Amino acid sequence: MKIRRVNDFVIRFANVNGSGSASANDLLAKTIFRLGVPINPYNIFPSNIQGLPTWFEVRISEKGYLGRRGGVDFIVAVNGQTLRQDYDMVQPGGYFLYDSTRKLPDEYRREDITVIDIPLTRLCNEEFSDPRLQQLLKNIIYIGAVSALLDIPLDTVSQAILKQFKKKPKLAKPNIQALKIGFDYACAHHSNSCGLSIRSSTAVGDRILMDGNTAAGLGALYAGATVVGWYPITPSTSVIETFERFANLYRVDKESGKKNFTVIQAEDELAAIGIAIGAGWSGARAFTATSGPGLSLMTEFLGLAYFAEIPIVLVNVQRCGPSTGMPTRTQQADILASAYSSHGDTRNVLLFPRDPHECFQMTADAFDLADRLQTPVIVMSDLDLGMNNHLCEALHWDDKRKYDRGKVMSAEDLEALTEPWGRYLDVDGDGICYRTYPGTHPDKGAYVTRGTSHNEYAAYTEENQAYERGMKRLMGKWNTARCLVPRPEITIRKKGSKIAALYFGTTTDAAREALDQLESSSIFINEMRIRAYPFQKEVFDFINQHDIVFVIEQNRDSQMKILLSGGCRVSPGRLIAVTHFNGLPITAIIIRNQIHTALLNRKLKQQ
Amino acid sequence: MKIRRVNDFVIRFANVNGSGSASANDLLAKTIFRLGVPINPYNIFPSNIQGLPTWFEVRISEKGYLGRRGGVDFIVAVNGQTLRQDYDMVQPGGYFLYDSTRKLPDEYRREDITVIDIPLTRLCNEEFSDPRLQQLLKNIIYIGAVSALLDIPLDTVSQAILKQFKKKPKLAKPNIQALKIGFDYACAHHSNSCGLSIRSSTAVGDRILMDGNTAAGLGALYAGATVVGWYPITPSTSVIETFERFANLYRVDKESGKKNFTVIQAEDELAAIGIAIGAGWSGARAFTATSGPGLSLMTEFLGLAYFAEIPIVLVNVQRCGPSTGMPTRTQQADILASAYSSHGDTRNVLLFPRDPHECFQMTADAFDLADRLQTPVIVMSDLDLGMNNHLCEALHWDDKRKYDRGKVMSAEDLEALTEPWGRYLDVDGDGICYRTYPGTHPDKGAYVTRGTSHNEYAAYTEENQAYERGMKRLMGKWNTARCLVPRPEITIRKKGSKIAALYFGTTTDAAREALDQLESSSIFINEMRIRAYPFQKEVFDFINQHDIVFVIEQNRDSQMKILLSGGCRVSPGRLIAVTHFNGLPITAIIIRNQIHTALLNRKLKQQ
Amino acid sequence: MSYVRSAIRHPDAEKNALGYTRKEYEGAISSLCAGCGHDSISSAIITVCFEMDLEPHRIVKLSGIGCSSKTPAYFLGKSHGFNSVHGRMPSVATGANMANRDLIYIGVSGDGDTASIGIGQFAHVVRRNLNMVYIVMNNGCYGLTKGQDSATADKGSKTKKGSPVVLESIDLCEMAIQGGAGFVARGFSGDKKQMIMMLKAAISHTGLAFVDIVSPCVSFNNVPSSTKSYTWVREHMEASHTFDFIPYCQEISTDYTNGKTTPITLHDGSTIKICKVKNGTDITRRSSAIAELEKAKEQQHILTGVLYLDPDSKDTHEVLGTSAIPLNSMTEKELCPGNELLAKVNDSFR
Amino acid sequence: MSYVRSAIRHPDAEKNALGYTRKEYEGAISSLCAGCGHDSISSAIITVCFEMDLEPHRIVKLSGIGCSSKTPAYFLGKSHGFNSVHGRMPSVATGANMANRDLIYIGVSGDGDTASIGIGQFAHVVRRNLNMVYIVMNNGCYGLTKGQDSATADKGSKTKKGSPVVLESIDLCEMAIQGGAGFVARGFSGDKKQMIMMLKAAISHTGLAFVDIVSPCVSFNNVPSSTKSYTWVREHMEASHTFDFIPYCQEISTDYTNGKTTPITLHDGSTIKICKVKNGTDITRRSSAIAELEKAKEQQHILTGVLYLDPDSKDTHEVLGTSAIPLNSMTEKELCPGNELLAKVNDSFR
Ligand SMILES: Cc1ncc(C[n+]2csc(CCOP(=O)(O)OP(=O)(O)O)c2C)c(N)n1
Ligand SMILES: Cc1ncc(C[n+]2csc(CCOP(=O)(O)OP(=O)(O)O)c2C)c(N)n1
Ligand code: SF4
Ligand code: SF4
Ligand SMILES: [Mg+2]
Ligand SMILES: [Mg+2]
Repeated sequence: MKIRRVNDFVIRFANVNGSGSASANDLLAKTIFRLGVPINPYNIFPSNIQGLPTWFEVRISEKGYLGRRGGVDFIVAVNGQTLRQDYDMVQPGGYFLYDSTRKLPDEYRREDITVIDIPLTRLCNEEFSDPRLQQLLKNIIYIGAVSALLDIPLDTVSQAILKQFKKKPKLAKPNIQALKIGFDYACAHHSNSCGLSIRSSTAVGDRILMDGNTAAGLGALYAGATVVGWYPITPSTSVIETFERFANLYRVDKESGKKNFTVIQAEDELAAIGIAIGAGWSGARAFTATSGPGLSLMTEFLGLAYFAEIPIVLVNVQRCGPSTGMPTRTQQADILASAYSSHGDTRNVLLFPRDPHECFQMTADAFDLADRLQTPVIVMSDLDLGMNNHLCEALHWDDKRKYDRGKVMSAEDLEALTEPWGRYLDVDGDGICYRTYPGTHPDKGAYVTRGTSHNEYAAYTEENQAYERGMKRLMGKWNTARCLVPRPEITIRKKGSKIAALYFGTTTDAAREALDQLESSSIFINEMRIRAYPFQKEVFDFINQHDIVFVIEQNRDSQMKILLSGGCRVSPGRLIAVTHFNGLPITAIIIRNQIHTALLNRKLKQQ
Repeated sequence: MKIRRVNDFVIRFANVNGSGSASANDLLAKTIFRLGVPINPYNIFPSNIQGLPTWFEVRISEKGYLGRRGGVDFIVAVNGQTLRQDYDMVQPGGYFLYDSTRKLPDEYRREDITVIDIPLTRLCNEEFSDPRLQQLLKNIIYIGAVSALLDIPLDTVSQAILKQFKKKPKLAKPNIQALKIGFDYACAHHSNSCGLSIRSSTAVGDRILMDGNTAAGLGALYAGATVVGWYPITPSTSVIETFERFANLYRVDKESGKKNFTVIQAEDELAAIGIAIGAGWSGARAFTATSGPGLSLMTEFLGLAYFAEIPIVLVNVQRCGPSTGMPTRTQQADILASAYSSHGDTRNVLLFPRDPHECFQMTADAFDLADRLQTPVIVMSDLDLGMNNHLCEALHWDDKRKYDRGKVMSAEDLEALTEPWGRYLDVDGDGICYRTYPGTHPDKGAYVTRGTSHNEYAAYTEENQAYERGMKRLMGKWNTARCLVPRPEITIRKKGSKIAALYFGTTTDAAREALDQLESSSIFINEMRIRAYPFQKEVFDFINQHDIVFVIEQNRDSQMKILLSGGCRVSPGRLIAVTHFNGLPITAIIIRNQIHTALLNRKLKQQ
Repeated sequence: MSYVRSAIRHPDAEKNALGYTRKEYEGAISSLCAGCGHDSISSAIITVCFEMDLEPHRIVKLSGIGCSSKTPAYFLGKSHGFNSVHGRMPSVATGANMANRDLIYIGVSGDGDTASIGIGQFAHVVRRNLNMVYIVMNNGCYGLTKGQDSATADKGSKTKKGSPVVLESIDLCEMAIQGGAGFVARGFSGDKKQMIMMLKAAISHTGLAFVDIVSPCVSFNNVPSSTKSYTWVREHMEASHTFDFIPYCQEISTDYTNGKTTPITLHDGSTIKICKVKNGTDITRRSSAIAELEKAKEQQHILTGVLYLDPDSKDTHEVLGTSAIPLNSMTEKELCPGNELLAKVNDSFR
Repeated sequence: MSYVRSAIRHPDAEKNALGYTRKEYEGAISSLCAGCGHDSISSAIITVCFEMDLEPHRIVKLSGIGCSSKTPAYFLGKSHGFNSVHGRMPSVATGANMANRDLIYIGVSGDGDTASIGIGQFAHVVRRNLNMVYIVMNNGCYGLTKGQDSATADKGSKTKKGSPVVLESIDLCEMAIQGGAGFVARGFSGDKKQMIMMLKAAISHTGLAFVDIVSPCVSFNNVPSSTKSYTWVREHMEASHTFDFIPYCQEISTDYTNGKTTPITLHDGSTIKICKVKNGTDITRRSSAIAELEKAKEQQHILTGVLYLDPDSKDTHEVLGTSAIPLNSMTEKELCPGNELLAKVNDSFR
């Protein structure tokens, strides 16, 4: 039985990295997206530059489910190294397209799938002679074939090629030619063999297809970040690269040609965050971005920024740890390391974006929060979100929005003071004090910032009461932070249901899909998406309104569950961990199964 | 009313640092100790080298309470900078000794204390002319005076001086002379004015007076540590300095003069722990010691050692954070930073010594644990424990004890294998695998250690199942660790009591004293001293047997409580934080008061 | 020495061109050991800023951790300061300078702070040629942690504890020249005149001005066998040449225009005059400057003075093309591209 | 070239004195880009170890993070290896070497790994003069993170992206000489002969042997305008002198005993013969070696060959007086002072 579905399946491409397949695959994904069909493309790539297996998976979902689904309906297998593995992973009823220039070995004998043979290499070499082009165009040939098989009009894909090569029209021609070769071959030899098809739709609407790192970079740009210190590391590198690219477009003074920003590639992550701290202290909006090992290296400086109360934004694009781990795989496993980063009683504010739109929004908001709270704010993205395209709401900026620079004293403010100014003097009880930028006033408002203990007037002190007052005030500030960070998003599927689930960040799409599925079998699970740490009262209220709450996350240790428990406000057994941590994004199936099993066990116990 | 007490009071010396007072004060403390009276000396010193106020406080307690008591009965005020503050802090009925060469200002008018004037400077300058000696001997003069006032026989102190100057007998003479001057002056002018006295006792018994860092250094020496990487930082520096000093005595080959150890002062803490990791990997017992900022800098490497499974020991002598904080003040505030150190799903084994004896024991045991578990083991000392002398059981080493080097394959073991060896292959289900040292065998047992993901045979892999298997095995190893680390120490003061307290490390003495006091007002609080992380089942059993459990610790955020809650096995409201975090050691009074208030509030609520 | 002394001569009330007395350049009372070289350097910094008529609030002082790094609390009380973490002053200074290029940045560090834990940040701030004065108060030891050898302790040199240093020492001046600093000098805390002159020139220079000042630690490393002790330095100090600093404002007097001196004009228009150059050393040529240092080392001499100077050196802002307006003063207007452009961006992601 | 080729000439089965074929010195299949310079260096390392008859299991290979740092997986499959964290290979190597001084340590790093994040560890392992061969596979960029400029990218040099490098480059050889390394050389991945010779000498040397090998990154930094490209290096390479490496075992043939060459005996008895030294450079004198490097830089040349050599250099163990017996082999017997002594210690605390 062939799988027959319209606008609802998963297609996967098995390639070798560095072979130009990425842009070809992307072309197809973009084409489907432009036909108005929601897609979720996902790239599985190795931690090297060239020659190793890589996969590109596109989930197509008219209904708009944007998490990874799991399982593959159609595979385009053009990497000899993984042919068997790719062959085996096709769902029963699915499709296996391969380069039949070389015959499929005899032991490939599945009866439950449709094998589609296209002699890609032969077709390509017959038509093109330049060996460099051959490699690239072979990819386009299979895109042509797949288009035909999925009933995508040739013209639509051609348009996409023309758009892609707008600046290099000479290259468009052979590409279109290759496309047609594949398309025609498939039509001629495999018409009607594929039960999957794409039909144009309105489901995408106004949405865009963007990766989270681009969005975060744009968020920083719009929020007025001017100083960046960074050090390259996968998967956060493109946050900075995007910022710099757009800044070079939109932030260069027309007249002088001078830049209204600066990006410093530092010698390491310690320096990267040090630069951000120096600039934040001096009144510029400053940020850095990093991943895994970089976060660990920033530990000491994060403690300084917490204690000396310096605003900075850190975009943490999480990858698979511990240690160097799997640099090109995803996880949400830096939660504890970020929240509790640094020795002593240190705590950091975290934001958890769920999609690129929120990467933009939250990164921008992070600058306001950091300035308002005078503390580091960490945007907790991850590789899945950061480096893959996601369908999301178009970005928007309210042109009336003013940057909230927080409590800063100008020269006039200082002049107007009747009481002596104290850098760490809490004059209005919110735990946040007024600061000054260097150079503000000839004889007022200067002070020495330090990581050592200080009194209200920023003087060094070893007096225990002064230290204690300061630490208590910081706790007060933490409570102010609780009121300022984004609230959780709560959905009550059934009033009075005693079962709930909570999730955050990139777990959102898969979680919602799983809960939808469960709902369709009459299991109603209320849900809460956590968007920030510190947690508000309503987070705990929601939890305590339910008997059990599944905490769905992508790490081994249930770090969010630990963080929630740290508040000591949840009964034992109430939070149930649903985890997935093998480096690939979590899927609805995984979540559904774990919840199912847990509910079943519970029933058994209660009987 | 004068305070009149024998062998039960607090005396404090107010000095200027770098003036030689430390050794003089120590002399008196040692003398009292040698008279068999339990003491707890405590040094409050500034983070600089010379010229700032410093205090030395000795609690004397026949009953053997060794925590800080709080309050001062007798102050020796020889620092003009803090005279007023010192004057004000004497308990009503107490004693104030000052250098009357300069008259006490008129506004010093307390009627509730006894002022003892001794013209220290004048007496000293009349007798000694060398200005360098003058400064030092003035200290000895007040020691003489205090001895007289406390009824300590002159001869006993003289003996102590002779012992101290055994190697420089020429210096003993003027010291004894100075001592006598002070002693005689006090006898002549203040006989019977002091109600405090010392009487020789047997309470000390066999115990020794040692600081925790010395003990930890000795522990490492006895456990066979050979490679040390370190970087100086207060208050951990003396762990290494002691190790090196004793190693130079006991670990130098008589014949060759060569060292059976090596101590490398590294360029920073990253290198320090890197050196330990390289050596641990290569089969030497290796360790490092650090504090606060150093711990933060070791974050990345700790993650590597966790994931690549390399045994190392880290002695973390905690100080007052966050950031540089108060480097010469104490706290127990690195618990979360140590337990969860590094990004990704990393966890580290912690040990919590309560006194120098346990510093010795646990540091030695840490090497066995690290080798057995192939993971970092962190000994959680603190400034109070590490840098102050504490009365404790004499150190003991069982000469039959063998170092447990854990699962290591020799060349013969490798030869004997019938199955291929895998560095990360768990052959017996405890989550721990066999390792080899470099150079073991010509063609078996070699592998590449890495912080990237690896399969059972140590080959690099990005395969998600292999990664997941490895991470699950590490979780299994964590459970093995739970069985191997020291168990909690539980004391049931009253069977069936629903109130309990838990504490750890240097909080122990003050906590026990507080619980004794509460017991004497018929409040029976059962107690548990936690000695290690991961927590055993009995830790949670104990907690759950009680309605409320006070968690007593020296940090702002109740970090141990958070760590306990992370397991999600404790009901909300059951753990009640008792914290103290101003940098001075916690006292029985502080604990008693907080518990009292909490119990009172609870009663009110229940009514 | 040619720095301008004001005509008025009441030592206490003496005022500079801004009407400030020297007092107004002082800071809190030092808590360092009596006699510590670092205090002399603080004092020189105070003198320099006072005499150069710098507005205190336009100066930013930064440091790492150590006795030396505490000194910013002891000078320029009207300036903003940042006492950061151990060895990381350079990155913090980089950020601050990027945020506001209009201020004067003085970084203070120790030999432990710079040559050990901070050597990476040092090498790279030098490479960036950040516009700042980077002072190392070099005592060959870790003062604050009680006297361990540092990486600048010379091989063979004996410290208080008596055992000779066994490892090669790191010469920060040589590293700075190699690494791209535009101005490199070495002084001695016991030679106030020279210190003042070179600090003035350092401030006038645009780009990274590195000043290594040997500064004996009286508590832990002042025994005569230590090459960082007062005695040793006095005996082995050798000036690479004598030199004069002539501030921009001052008219050049005739005795400087003779043929024996080489004038080098600094970025702010001031001039430095090098006289009595030894055997043809050209301090504007790196290879020559490095060779001189290596030679002095072979002869166990401490070469002092301005060792290297690139009058054309370009600082980070110039190299990166940053706006002349301080970045920290920009607002939504300059910084936010607005929603219209964002709509265009959206389109490119469809 | 004078390294010994075994008499037997079946290329595949050729065996060395230990009876091993070259194959037994190989590692896993490389996952680097086809044509990457790093693979040539791996291959040279394999050849060197094979030809020097080194027992593979007596070699330890260590690295940081980067394409270059992956190579230890691709050579010497019978050796223990440690692929550590970014920039921190030197400390791990220090620990391993301290634990067991009897093995041969080969560290591999990249220019990002060493000249940026790892420059502190580099400077200090050099200062310690750890007995190891420290190889930097220098491509002027961060290969693994897709081609950002590294700190060894030469000022003005243009990378694939087209914009010239704006900052001063760091010369690791110069730093190594200054910092105390006993052996410093520079090679080119395209010149296998020279590489093999200098790696052999490096292994024979006791103490830190630093070998900087320019190794073009074909994916991100091989455009002709880059000073780290094949083309550029070939055109600007200049050997400081020719030299020969003569292993200890080999009889010195007469053609080496003429007056034109300077023989230098290495620690293991091997000899290195320096011929055709340019204008009197003395590679055993630091100042002279540094001057040569500076001169080549002024002339835009890449100086290759053994640049500096201190035949008397003392490694960490010698300097610290560690036991000749590897520390990791000691047991309770050598290490534990026993309870009797502890009782004495107790007494001193009463
Ligand atoms: C990360 C870290 N490691 C160690 C320390 C402890 N520490 C404080 S000052 C210092 C050395 C300072 O030496 P130097 O920079 O030469 O300054 P000096 O005191 O000699 O002026 C050290 C190691 C610290 N504060 N932070
Ligand atoms: C702490 C840390 N920061 C950043 C990275 C990301 N990273 C991996 S390799 C690399 C650069 C490698 O450059 P280089 O050492 O020159 O090696 P190459 O790939 O050029 O051979 C970086 C920045 C990392 N792994 N760890
Ligand atoms: S310890 Fe040394 S460096 Fe520190 S203040 Fe004292 S003399 Fe100066
Ligand atoms: S990216 Fe460059 S350095 Fe890395 S493997 Fe490819 S060619 Fe070599
Ligand atoms: Mg110093
Ligand atoms: Mg590189």
